[in-house]
Amino acid sequence: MSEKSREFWRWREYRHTQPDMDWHEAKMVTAGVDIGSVGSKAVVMLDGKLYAYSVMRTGGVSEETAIKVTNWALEGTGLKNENVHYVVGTGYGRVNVPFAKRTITEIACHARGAHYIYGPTVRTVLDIGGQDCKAIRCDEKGKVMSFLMNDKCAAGTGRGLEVFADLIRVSIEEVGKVSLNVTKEPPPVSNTCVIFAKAESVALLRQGWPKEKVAAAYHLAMVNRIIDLLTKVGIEKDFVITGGVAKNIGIASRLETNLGIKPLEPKLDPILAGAIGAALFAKALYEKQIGLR
Amino acid sequence: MFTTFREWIDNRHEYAKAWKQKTENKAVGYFCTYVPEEILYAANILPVRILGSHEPPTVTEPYIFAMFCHLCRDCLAQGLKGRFDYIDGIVEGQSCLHLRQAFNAWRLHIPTDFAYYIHVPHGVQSPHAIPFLTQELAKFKKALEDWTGKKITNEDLDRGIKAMNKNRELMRKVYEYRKLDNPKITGLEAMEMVLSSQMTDKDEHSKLLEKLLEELPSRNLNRNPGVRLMIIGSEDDDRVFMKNVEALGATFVMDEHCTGSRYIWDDVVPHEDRLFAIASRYVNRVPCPSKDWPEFTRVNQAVKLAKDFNVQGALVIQNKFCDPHGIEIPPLREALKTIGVQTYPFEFDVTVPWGQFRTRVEAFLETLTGLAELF
Amino acid sequence: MTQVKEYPTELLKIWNEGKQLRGKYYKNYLTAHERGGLRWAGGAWSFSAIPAGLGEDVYCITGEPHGATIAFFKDFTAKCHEAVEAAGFPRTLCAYMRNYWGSILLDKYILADGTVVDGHPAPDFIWQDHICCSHGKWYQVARWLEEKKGRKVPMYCVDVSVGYPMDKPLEEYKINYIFQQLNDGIEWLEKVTGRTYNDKLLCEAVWNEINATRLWAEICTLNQAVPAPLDEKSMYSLYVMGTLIKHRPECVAFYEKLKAEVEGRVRRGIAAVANERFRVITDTQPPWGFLKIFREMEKYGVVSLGSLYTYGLIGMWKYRPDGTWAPKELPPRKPQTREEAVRMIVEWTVDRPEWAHFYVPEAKTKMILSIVKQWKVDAVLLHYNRGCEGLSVHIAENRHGLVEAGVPVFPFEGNMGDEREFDFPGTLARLTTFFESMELKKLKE
Amino acid sequence: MITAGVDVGAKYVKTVLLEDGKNVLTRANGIVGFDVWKSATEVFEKALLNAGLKRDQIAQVVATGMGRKAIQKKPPINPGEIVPEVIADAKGAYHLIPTAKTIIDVGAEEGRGVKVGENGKVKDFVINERCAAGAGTFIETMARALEVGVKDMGPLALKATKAIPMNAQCCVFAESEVVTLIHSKVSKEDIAKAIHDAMAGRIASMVLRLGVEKDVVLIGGMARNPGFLPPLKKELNTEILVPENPEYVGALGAALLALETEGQK
Repeated sequence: MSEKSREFWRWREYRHTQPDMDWHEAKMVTAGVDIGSVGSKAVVMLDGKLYAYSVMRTGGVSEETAIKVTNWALEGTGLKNENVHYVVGTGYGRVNVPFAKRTITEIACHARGAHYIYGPTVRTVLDIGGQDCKAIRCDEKGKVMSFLMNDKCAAGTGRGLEVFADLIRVSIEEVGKVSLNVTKEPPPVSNTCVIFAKAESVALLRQGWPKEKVAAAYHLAMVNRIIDLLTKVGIEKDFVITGGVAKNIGIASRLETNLGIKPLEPKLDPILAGAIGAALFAKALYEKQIGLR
Repeated sequence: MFTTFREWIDNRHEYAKAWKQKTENKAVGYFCTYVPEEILYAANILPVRILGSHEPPTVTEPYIFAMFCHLCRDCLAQGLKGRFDYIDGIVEGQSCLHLRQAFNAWRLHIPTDFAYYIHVPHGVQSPHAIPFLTQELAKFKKALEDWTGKKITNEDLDRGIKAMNKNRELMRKVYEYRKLDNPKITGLEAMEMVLSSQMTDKDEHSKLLEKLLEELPSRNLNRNPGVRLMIIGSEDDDRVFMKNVEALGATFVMDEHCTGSRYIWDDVVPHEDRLFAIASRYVNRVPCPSKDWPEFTRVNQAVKLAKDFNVQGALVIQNKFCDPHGIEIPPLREALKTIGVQTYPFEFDVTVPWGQFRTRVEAFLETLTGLAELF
Repeated sequence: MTQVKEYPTELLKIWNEGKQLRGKYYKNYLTAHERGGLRWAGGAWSFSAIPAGLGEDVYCITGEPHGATIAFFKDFTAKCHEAVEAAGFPRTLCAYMRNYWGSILLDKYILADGTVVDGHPAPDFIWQDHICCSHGKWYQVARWLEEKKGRKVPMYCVDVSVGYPMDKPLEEYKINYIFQQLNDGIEWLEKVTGRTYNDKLLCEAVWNEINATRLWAEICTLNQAVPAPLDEKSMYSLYVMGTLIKHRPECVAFYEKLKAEVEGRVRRGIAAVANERFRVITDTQPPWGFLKIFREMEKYGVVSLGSLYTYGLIGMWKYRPDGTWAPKELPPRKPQTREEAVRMIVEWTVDRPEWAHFYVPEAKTKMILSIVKQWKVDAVLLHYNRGCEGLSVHIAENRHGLVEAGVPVFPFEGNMGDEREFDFPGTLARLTTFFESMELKKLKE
Repeated sequence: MITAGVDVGAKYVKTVLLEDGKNVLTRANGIVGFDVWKSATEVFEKALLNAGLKRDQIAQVVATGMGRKAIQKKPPINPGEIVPEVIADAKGAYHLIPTAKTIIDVGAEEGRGVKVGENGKVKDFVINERCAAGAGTFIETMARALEVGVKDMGPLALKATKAIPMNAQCCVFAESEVVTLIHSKVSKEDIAKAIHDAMAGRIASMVLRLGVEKDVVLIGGMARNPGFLPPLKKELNTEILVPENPEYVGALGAALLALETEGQK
C-alpha cells in the first residue's frame, strides 16, 4: 500500500490461547464478551483462569461482531459455543450478544477485570475507551464504590486519537511513542473537545511544527481532560489504566507525570479488563446457578 | 386514565383547537410555570404550555445563539414551524434569560395579537416581592381585560383559583401513592399526568384525576419496582428517558421538576385581595433556581422529598447550557449525599444518546444494588 | 496601494496614574483588616455607594473585573477552571463566575499586575445585585464554598430585574421596590458589621458615583472625533476604575483629568491609531486572553472606538429630545438626607443602558445604531460570547436588527473568560476575510 | 490569455487553468500533505503537464483557500494575488450561475455561506465556527465506524426508510448518537441518513444566520455527496443548484480574478 492510502488509524487485531491449559479438565468454562464502541474483545476462562482471548475492530452491526469475536477466541481450542457454561455481555453492544445469559455494564466489569489483572490493591480504575472515559473507585474485591463518566463535550477520546494518528500520518500504535520524543513539552492544544484539539493541531502543522511536537501537544490536551475526570471522582492508590488507550505510552506516561501517581504495570493486556471482568462474573453466576455459591 | 393523559400530550394541538371550537374562547401559549394560570382561567382563556418536539431546532439559529439551552430554541422552533398557529397570544412569567429569548423572538417574528411579559420578581426571598408582584398582576389583569373586552370580576378570579387549587391538590393525592413500597404509578405516568395538565383544561383534567383516585387503591402494576429513584433538575419533558430508565429495574418514585412536583406543590391561600393571594402563591412556591437565593430553599425541598418518598438514588439533570440548574448541581448532590442518597449527573440536549445514558444508568443502579451476589 | 493618511499619535500621560490607582486599591482591599477596615464582595453593578456609608475604610473588588483580571493571565485562569470542574460545576457556566470560584477553591488571589498571593481574602459581607441569572447565585455559591472552609459570610442581594421598557419612564412601584430593598439593606449592613451608618458619607458616595458615571460617558463622547483620540483596548484599562470605585472621589478626580487630556488630544488631532481609516465598534466583553486581536486589526487601519459595553457598562446615558444618545443630565443638586441619596441613586441607575437589553432586544439594537450614526462607525464586530449569557442574551436579535438597518456586521464566537474556547487563528482568518470583503488591504506586516 | 486559480483547501489542493475567462483548459487536484507548498506545487505542475503548458505561458495566477499563504511570493506558482475563499467562491459560482444569490461551500473542514450582490460581489458571508467544523471528515470517520466506503455513504443514506433526529450542534455529540444507533440494531442505511441529516442541519443553521435568497448554489467537495443535498434542501426549504465540478468552483473563481487583476495592470 502506498504511503498515501495507508490507514494509520487501523490497529492490529489479535487472538491468543494459553498453551499450558486444557479445557477438558476444567469444571467451569465461562466467557466474557465486551463489544466496545471502537474495539470488541472476547475472553474464555477455565475455572476463573484466563485461557483464550481475541481482540478485533467493532463492525457496523454489533450482533455480527459479537459472534465473530467469540468464535475467533474459541478458534483452534476445540471448544464450541455449547461447551461454554455461562456468557456475560458487556460494553456498548452488550444487549446484542445473542448467547449472553446476562449483561453487566463495563464499569463493573472493568473494575472486576482490573482486580484480576493488577491485584487487590487497586482502588482507582481509569478506562479510556473509544467513545467514553470512565473513572471508577472500587474496593479490595474489585466492587464499584462510585464512578463518573465524561460529559458530552469530552466524548470521543479513543476515536479522537485514531483521527489524530491519521492526520499526522503515524500509525495509532506508534503515535504515543512519537509524542514522547520532544525535548520540552509544548503548550497543550485546547482540551474543550476533540474537534477543537484537531483543528488546532492542523493549524500547528501548517505553522511548521514537527509531528512529534504536535503529537505531544495533542496528547497533553487529552491527558488534561482525563485528569479533570479523575480529580472529580477522587484518586486513591493504587491507580491503574484499562482499555485500549492504556497501551498508548504518550497518555500513560503523561498521566503519571501530571498526576504524580505511578499507574501499576499491567502483566496482562489491559484492553481485556472488561471482558475478563465479565467472564469472572459469568463464573460467579454459574456457581450460583449450580448451587455452589 | 394514563392513556388519555398520553393522548392529550401527543395530540396537544388538536386538543386545543377542539377546545377553542367548542368554547369559542381564546387559547394562550405560555413558556414557564411562573405564569399565573389562575388569572387566565378567570378570563376564560385556556393556558397551553409551549414545549419542544426534541428535533434539532436549526430554524432558530438567526434568532437565538446556539449556546442557550435546547429548550428555549426548541420552543421557538415550534412557533416558527407554525405548529402553534391556533393560539391567540403568548405570555411569559419572568424566569431565566433563556426562555425570555424564546418569548421575545416569538413576539418579534411570529404574528400574534397578544404578547405579555409579567416581571415576576427574582427576589422571592425579600418581603417586598409580594407587593411588587401584586401590582404586576394588576397590570396583567387589565391588559387581559382590554384585549378580551371583558371585565374580570372577583368571582372569575375565585373560579380560576379554585380550578388550579383543585387540580394541584388532586395530583398531590396521586403523588402520595408513590410513597408505597410498591408505588401505584410509574415515574413516566406521573410526568404524563402533570404534563397533560399543563396543556389541557384544568376542570376536564381534574375529572379524570377523580376517577383515577377511585381506581388507584386497587391498581396493581404487577412489576417489580426495583431501585427507588428520584429525578431532579432542569425542565424535563423527555418521556423516552423516563420509560427507558424504568425498564432497567428501577422506578422514579419522586421528582423535583417544574414538569412534576414543583408545579403542584403549592396552593393559593384565599385572601380578600385575590391578586395579593395569587402573588403570594407565586412568590412563596417552591422556587425555580433562577429565583432561589441567597438561601438554597429548593435544594432543601429536594432533600425533604427524597426522605419523604424514601429514595435510594437520584438522577440530577442539567439541560446543557442551563446556568440556574447547573450552578446548583454540587450543593444539591452534596446535600443529598449527607442523607445517604447517591446521585449521578446527566447532561441533557435536544436529542439524547440513549446508548451513553443506558451505561450510566445501569452502572449507577449496579452501585446502588452492589451486585452483592457476584462478590 | 492607495496612500493612507498618517495621524500623529502619543501615549496617554495619565496611563501610569491609572495603573497605580488600581494597584493601590487592590492592596487596600487585601490589607483592609490590618487597619481595622472592612472588605465586601459583590458585582460591578451592585449599589457600591450604599456600603460606603459604613466608613472610609470599606473596600470592594467587584466580581466581574476580578474575573477579567484572572482571565487575562492564562495559566492561572486554567487552574481556576480545572478546580471548578473538579468540584463538579459544568463548564458552560459564566466564565467570570468560574474564575472567581476557582480562586476560592485554590485559596489563591491574583493582583492586577499578575502576582499570585496565597490565601483568598474572604469578604466580611456580600453585597450584590441581581438582574442576570448568574448574579445572585454567583455569590450564593461563593458563600457556600467559603462556609466549607469554615468562614461564615453574610449575604444581601438586591433584585433589580423589574423590566426596563424602551422609551418610557420607569413606573413608580418598580423604583419603590428597589428603593425599599436598599433601605432595608442599610439596616442589614449595620447589623452584620456592628457599625453605625453615616448618611453624610452616603450622600458623598452617591454624588461621586453620579459624577464619575457621567464623566465616563462624556469621555466616550469625545471618541466621536475623527481621528478617534482613544481606542477600545486602552479604554478597557480606563473604564475599570468605574467598575471598582465609582463611588470614590479619586475616581471622579481621575476621570476629570482623563477628560481634560482627551479633549486636548481631540483639539490637537492626536489619534489612537496612526493610520485610522475604518472605524468599528465591538460588543460585550472581548476575549480577555487574546487582546492582541486589536493589534492585528490596526494592521488594516482599523480602530475600535469602543462598544455599548465599554460606554454603557458604567457610563450613564439618556436619549435627548432630538433623538441623540448623550451623557445623562446631572440631578439639580447633591442629596442631603439618606432617603434623598438612596432615591437619587436608584433613579440615576435604572437608566443603565446594559439593563435595558435584558428585556427588550430592540432597545440595545437602537443604542448600537445611535453609536454607529453619532460616532461615524463603518462596521460592528459582534462577539457571540459563550462565557457570558447575560451580555449575549438577544445577541442574535441584535445582529438581525443591525443587518436590516444595512450596517455591516461581523459576528464571531468566543469566550471572554475561558480561553480554551476561543479559536484565535480561525477568528483572525475570518476577521481578515471580512476586512478584505470591505476592500481593506493589509497596510503593514 | 491563460490564467490559473489555485485553491489550497484543508484536505485537497484544486487547480484550474482558464483561457480568456471562458473555457477551462484543465483541472487537477491532490491531497494536502504537511508541506503545503510542495503539495500545491505538485498539483499545479500536474495541471501544466495535462494542458501541455509552461509556467511562463500563464499570464497571472491567483491563490485562495486555507493554505494560500504557504505559496505566497514563492516560485513556481508565485501567485500575483491571494484572496479569501469567500471572494473566490462568489466569483466562480456567479460565473457559472449568474442568478446565484446565496452560495454554500462545504469542504472537508470548513463550511461557508456567501450572499452575492450584482456581478458576483460579496454582500455578506458567514463561516462555520469551530463547533460546527469538520463536516467532511466527520462523514469519513463515521464511514469507518459503519465499515462502509466513504463514497458509498451518500447512496446508502438515500436508501434509508426512517428519519432519526440527531444532534446537529457538533460532531462529537452526533458521533455519540451514531454509536448508540449502531448498537441498537438500526440499519446502516438509516444511520447513514441520520449522519447526513445532522451535517445538513449544521450547515443549514449556519446559512440561516445569513438568510436564504434564491437562487441557492451548493459548491465544494460535499456537493458531490448525493446524500447531503436532499436534507439540505429540506432544512432550507428551497431548491439548490449544483454546478459541474463543484469542488473546483473556488479555483475557477481565483482564475477569473486573475484575469481581472491582469486586466487592471
